[in-house]
Amino acid sequence: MTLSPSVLSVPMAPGVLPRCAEARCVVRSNLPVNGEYRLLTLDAPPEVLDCQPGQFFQLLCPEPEGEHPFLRRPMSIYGYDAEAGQLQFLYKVAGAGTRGLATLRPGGMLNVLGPLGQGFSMPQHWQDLLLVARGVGLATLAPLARAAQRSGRRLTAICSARRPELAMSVDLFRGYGAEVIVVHDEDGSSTPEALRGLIEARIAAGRVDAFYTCGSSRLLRLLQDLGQRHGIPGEIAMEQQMACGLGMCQACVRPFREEGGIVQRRVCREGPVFPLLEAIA
Amino acid sequence: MTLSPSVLSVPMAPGVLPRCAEARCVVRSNLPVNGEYRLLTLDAPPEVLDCQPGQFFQLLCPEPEGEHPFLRRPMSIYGYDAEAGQLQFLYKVAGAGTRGLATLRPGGMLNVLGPLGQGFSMPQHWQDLLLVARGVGLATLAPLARAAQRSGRRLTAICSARRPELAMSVDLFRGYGAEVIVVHDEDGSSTPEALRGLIEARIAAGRVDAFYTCGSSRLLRLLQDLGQRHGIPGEIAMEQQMACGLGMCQACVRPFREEGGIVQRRVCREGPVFPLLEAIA
Amino acid sequence: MSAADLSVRLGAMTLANPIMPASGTFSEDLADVFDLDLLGAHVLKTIMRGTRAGNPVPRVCDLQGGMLNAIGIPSKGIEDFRSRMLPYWQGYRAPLVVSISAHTLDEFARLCAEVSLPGVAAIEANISCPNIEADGNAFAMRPDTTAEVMRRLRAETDLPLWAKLTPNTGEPVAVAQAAEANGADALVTANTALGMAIDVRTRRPRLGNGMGGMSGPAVKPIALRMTYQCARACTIPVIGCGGIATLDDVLEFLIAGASAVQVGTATFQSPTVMARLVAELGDWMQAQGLASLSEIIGSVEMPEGEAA
Amino acid sequence: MSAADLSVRLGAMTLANPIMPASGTFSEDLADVFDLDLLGAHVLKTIMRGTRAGNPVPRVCDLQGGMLNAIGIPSKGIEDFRSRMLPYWQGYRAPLVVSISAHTLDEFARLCAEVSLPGVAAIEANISCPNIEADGNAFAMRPDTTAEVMRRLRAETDLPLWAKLTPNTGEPVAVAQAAEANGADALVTANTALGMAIDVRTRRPRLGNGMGGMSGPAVKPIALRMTYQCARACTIPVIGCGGIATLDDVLEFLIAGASAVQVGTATFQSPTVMARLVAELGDWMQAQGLASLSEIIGSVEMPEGEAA
Ligand SMILES: Cc1cc2nc3c(=O)[nH]c(=O)nc-3n(C[C@H](O)[C@H](O)[C@H](O)COP(=O)(O)OP(=O)(O)OC[C@H]3O[C@@H](n4cnc5c(N)ncnc54)[C@H](O)[C@@H]3O)c2cc1C
Ligand SMILES: Cc1cc2nc3c(=O)[nH]c(=O)nc-3n(C[C@H](O)[C@H](O)[C@H](O)COP(=O)(O)OP(=O)(O)OC[C@H]3O[C@@H](n4cnc5c(N)ncnc54)[C@H](O)[C@@H]3O)c2cc1C
Ligand SMILES: Cc1cc2nc3c(=O)[nH]c(=O)nc-3n(C[C@H](O)[C@H](O)[C@H](O)COP(=O)(O)O)c2cc1C
Ligand SMILES: Cc1cc2nc3c(=O)[nH]c(=O)nc-3n(C[C@H](O)[C@H](O)[C@H](O)COP(=O)(O)O)c2cc1C
Ligand code: FES
Ligand code: FES
Repeated sequence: MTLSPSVLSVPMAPGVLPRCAEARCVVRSNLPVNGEYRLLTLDAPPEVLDCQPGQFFQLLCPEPEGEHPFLRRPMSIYGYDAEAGQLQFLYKVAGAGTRGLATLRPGGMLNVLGPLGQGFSMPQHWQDLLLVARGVGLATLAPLARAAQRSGRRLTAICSARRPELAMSVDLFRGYGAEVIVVHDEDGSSTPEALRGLIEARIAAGRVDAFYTCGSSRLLRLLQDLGQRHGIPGEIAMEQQMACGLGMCQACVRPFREEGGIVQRRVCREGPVFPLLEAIA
Repeated sequence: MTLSPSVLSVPMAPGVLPRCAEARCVVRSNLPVNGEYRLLTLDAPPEVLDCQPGQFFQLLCPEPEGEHPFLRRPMSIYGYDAEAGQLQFLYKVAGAGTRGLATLRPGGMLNVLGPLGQGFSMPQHWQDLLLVARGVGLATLAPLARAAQRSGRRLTAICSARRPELAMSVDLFRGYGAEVIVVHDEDGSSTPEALRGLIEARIAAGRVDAFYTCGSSRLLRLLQDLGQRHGIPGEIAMEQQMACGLGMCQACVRPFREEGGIVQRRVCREGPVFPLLEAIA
Repeated sequence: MSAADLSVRLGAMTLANPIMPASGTFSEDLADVFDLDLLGAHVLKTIMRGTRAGNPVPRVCDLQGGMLNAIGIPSKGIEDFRSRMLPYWQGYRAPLVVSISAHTLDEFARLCAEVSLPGVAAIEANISCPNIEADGNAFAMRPDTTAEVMRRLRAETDLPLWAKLTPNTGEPVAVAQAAEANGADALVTANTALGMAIDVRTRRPRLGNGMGGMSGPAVKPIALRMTYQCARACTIPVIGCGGIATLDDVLEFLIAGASAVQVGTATFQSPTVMARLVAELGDWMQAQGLASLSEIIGSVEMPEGEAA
Repeated sequence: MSAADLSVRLGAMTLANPIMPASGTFSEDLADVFDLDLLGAHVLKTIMRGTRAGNPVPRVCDLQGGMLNAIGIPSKGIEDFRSRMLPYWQGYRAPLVVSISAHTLDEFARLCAEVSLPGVAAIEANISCPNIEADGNAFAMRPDTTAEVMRRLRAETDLPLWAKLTPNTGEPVAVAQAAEANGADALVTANTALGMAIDVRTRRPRLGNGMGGMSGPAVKPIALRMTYQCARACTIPVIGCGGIATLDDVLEFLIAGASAVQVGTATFQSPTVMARLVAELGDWMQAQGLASLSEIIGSVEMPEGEAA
């Protein structure tokens, strides 16, 4: 029995195009990429492949033995290819849901909902991009790097990690034409102070039009400070516990700075990508 | 990764042998035998293979898509072979639990609890045995027929069905040296009246020491009546909704006739095999 | 789409079909996922008079067979409702049900009057939210407080008034009867069950607010029981709510006595589930040769000794 | 077996470990599955004074993440308890807890006196069974009836007296305080939640009795919430019960404030689960380097604004 990817279709109001869809995808491979991460490659129907870097899917994770993930789990799009009909996620096995994902075997099915949220923007005048990634944030920034290369931007990627074993992300960003700088905790090169010097030197050299980052509060604070001092804009992809992923339930709010004061925004709907300076660490 | 069958071991009180055990079995095969039935063959650890015909296991059924069987499901032992380390169940796909069983693939795991309950007795002076089986009752009587053959009894099996398509059970009982009589609803040969004549003729010929049957109320009433008239004993395997399968919860009671009046007995503990005359249809 | 007649009556209202969203699990964000006019009604997230931030995160956590939430009622207030939400929802054919709540009787009554506007088909009084007061307290936990709040609301509006009840009570029938006696036109059974979950590694509650409301399939048997109890004890229609995800779930509530159902958490697992349920219910009606849902509503056969 | 000290105090009693069975899910039939003296205590199926048949079948049905039961209390009466059960259970070292129930105060009091026998370590008053009275009614649904029954029972026995509470109440804290004020030495939180399930093909309830009690993982968040509420509001120890199946579940209840736990439905899925939990808890204590369970009991860190 060969299964093929399909989409759950439902009637739309006249003239309305579905923003996202629920699709049954077929697992092509689900391979460990190092101790903690796995790369999941799916055959996906075209209806869910019109994606933007920074968007995410909500995955209905299978139940690993003895555990019962109930809600869908948000995962950034690591790769998408409408022509090949492929969708990729890079995930870290953390709890029940991702342990369930790890049980998927080639030929198996996975129900995904997406693409969801607002991706990264890349205005024409942002030509020299500085990506600062740590941990699984790499998954979120990878498609951005690919899009940057395609539109001919200059790319620098600072990859931060606990130990200097980042082969995968280094190769990946190099593959997208980025200059890669590896910093790590063991030699102290990943501290905010160390990074500040490094980045300020590049700013001084006129090499930074915009920052892109995700997750880490320490990195966010550093980049906000640098951005403010030097007038450099940027974007950050953020995370929050979710239920619906569509904007309905208000589970996923975070506070943001706006002119009028602090406002709550939904990570799943207004985000997950937000202007760097509006985010609150 | 090859999995091997294993048993969950726990400390016993000194001198007490475990009556049953919870075991992880490996699926050897799970094949359809006709439209409605499937034969499940498991590699099982020796701790659960000291079985008696008529006993049962409680199976922790996997969840089929969109359904959530929670309680274990009782299944008669269809075959057991301590030397080969094998355990077999013949089941009819009825609801969530058995639909879950149907998803098992060779190499997969199934958690079973057993053997449970009291099996058939076969006193020495019961030499000429008449089995009357209908539907999935066949699964319960099959190991009895095998034991009867091994201890040199004479065996007649009346196989009753809706239509005359019982190839499997006919072959099986013949294989155990039984004379097989097929009756079915389409030609009226399976009505109690038709069976009565057939069985009374054999009784008259001195060919029936004991009856064995299961399930059907109509058959039970007929055999009870014949048993009482002719002083022939017998046993019946009964079913009831279960929770624990061990005698603790009192979910599985049925009423039985005793000298003092009607009593409630637990199908899982005092049964599932009961004296024919005490059962209430 | 099937041609079966799925319409149901809820007092003076008639719905095209009995499937509607549960408050707090639905918003205009679903409009570009499926055609919202397929639904029997639109029930909005509860609003309160003033603006409120809602509860701290995490606001949700998942459970075996369900979830906990302590969203609270983040509210942009009555003005936002009037100026932005109401005009948007008036663009649909499906009747609009506005859910309201408040801390005090006076505020509740005032809000009830304020939302009684053209374009609003009914008001759902959320007298059962466990996420507003400490320890999940709510009006609908007791018959006397239920009577009082419903009397006050009834005085403020001529619109159909629904009372949304809570499973967190030992007296669901007395509460339901108090709501009916004091002017409710329909009952919604029920809101979430008060629950809690702790992360054993941090020893902190898994919700930022400590306790929260449990929803999803895990609460279905409780909500179904309440639906049956209330339908049996009251004459106003009952709307079932709690763990409904499949056609069988819908039928189970209708058979128990519900005239319509609300679908909440299931939409989080599959955002198109309500559209599928409408279609499946139609197909089922045709396959069964039933002309009207009234043939199955309340058709449960209880065992002897139980008043059906 | 690990060497960790798992003992816990329940008022005047000390248990070797905090794991015990829940009433109605345990019997001597488990003795040849594992060594029952591994358990912290033995809690028997509720008995009533006279003989009773129990409820019609089906008495159980399964649910997503749990089950419903309406066993009723089939009882062989007090004589059978004295002559057969008590001598059997006296053969164990683990303390014996006898669960009792009755329809009337007088019968309850009389039974309480009658079971106060040598060899009985404590009496659990099942004032919360939803399967005896119509519509699941029980003493523990209200503080006044709880107070009354506990006062009567207290007068009849010098043994430790546990009150088993129900989640089917809107006033769990008031009920718990009423039990404590009237002589309870410990609380058990909680019995089953009143639920219902309907077979949509037959339109009949899936239990012979109509409604029944829900148990298993689906009710865990409700039981945990009650455990926390009662432990916070009372000074007597609380015994957690509801959906406990794993070591994390045990820890969750202890952290919420339970001094011990009861395991029910999980034993149906795996009859040896309690033996495993005792062993796993010991291993966990050693791995954490904890000397006593008192270090984790009640250690939940509630968010600000919540009284912990
Ligand atoms: C927009 C977005 C994109 C993400 N992209 C990726 C990615 O590409 N790769 C990756 O490995 N992880 C990513 N995450 C984090 C990922 O969602 C969580 O690691 C995952 O949900 C954990 O689920 P679990 O059941 O394995 O762990 P558990 O810890 O058991 O999860 C328990 C609950 O907490 C929630 N949760 C846990 N961690 C997070 C988190 N960091 N953010 C939001 N909710 C969380 C889960 O959804 C679940 O409801 C992303 C999160 C968001 C919000
Ligand atoms: C001692 C015993 C031996 C059995 N042996 C066999 C066998 O060898 N082969 C076989 O095909 N079936 C056998 N059955 C019946 C089998 O247990 C049921 O068909 C099965 O439990 C149905 O589960 P389900 O989830 O597929 O169906 P569902 O109808 O969805 O089951 C719902 C609930 O009803 C219970 N139930 C349904 N039918 C029965 C029944 N007849 N007896 C008891 N409980 C039931 C289930 O256990 C479950 O709790 C036996 C039953 C008993 C009690
Ligand atoms: C995230 C979330 C938010 C909710 N918000 C509200 C609300 O604002 N008002 C209300 O009356 N009910 C609210 N509810 C309760 C639902 O309307 C519904 O009563 C409950 O979830 C049970 O139904 P379900 O199991 O189908 O979700 C909320 C439920 C969830 C899960
Ligand atoms: C089949 C069954 C029978 C029960 N009988 C009783 C009983 O006789 N007395 C009682 O106090 N509780 C009884 N209970 C309730 C349990 O003791 C326990 O409180 C409840 O099941 C919740 O725990 P669990 O989820 O671990 O099962 C019974 C529960 C089940 C499932
Ligand atoms: S997850 Fe529901 S609004 Fe964002
Ligand atoms: S199934 Fe529990 S006593 Fe028989």
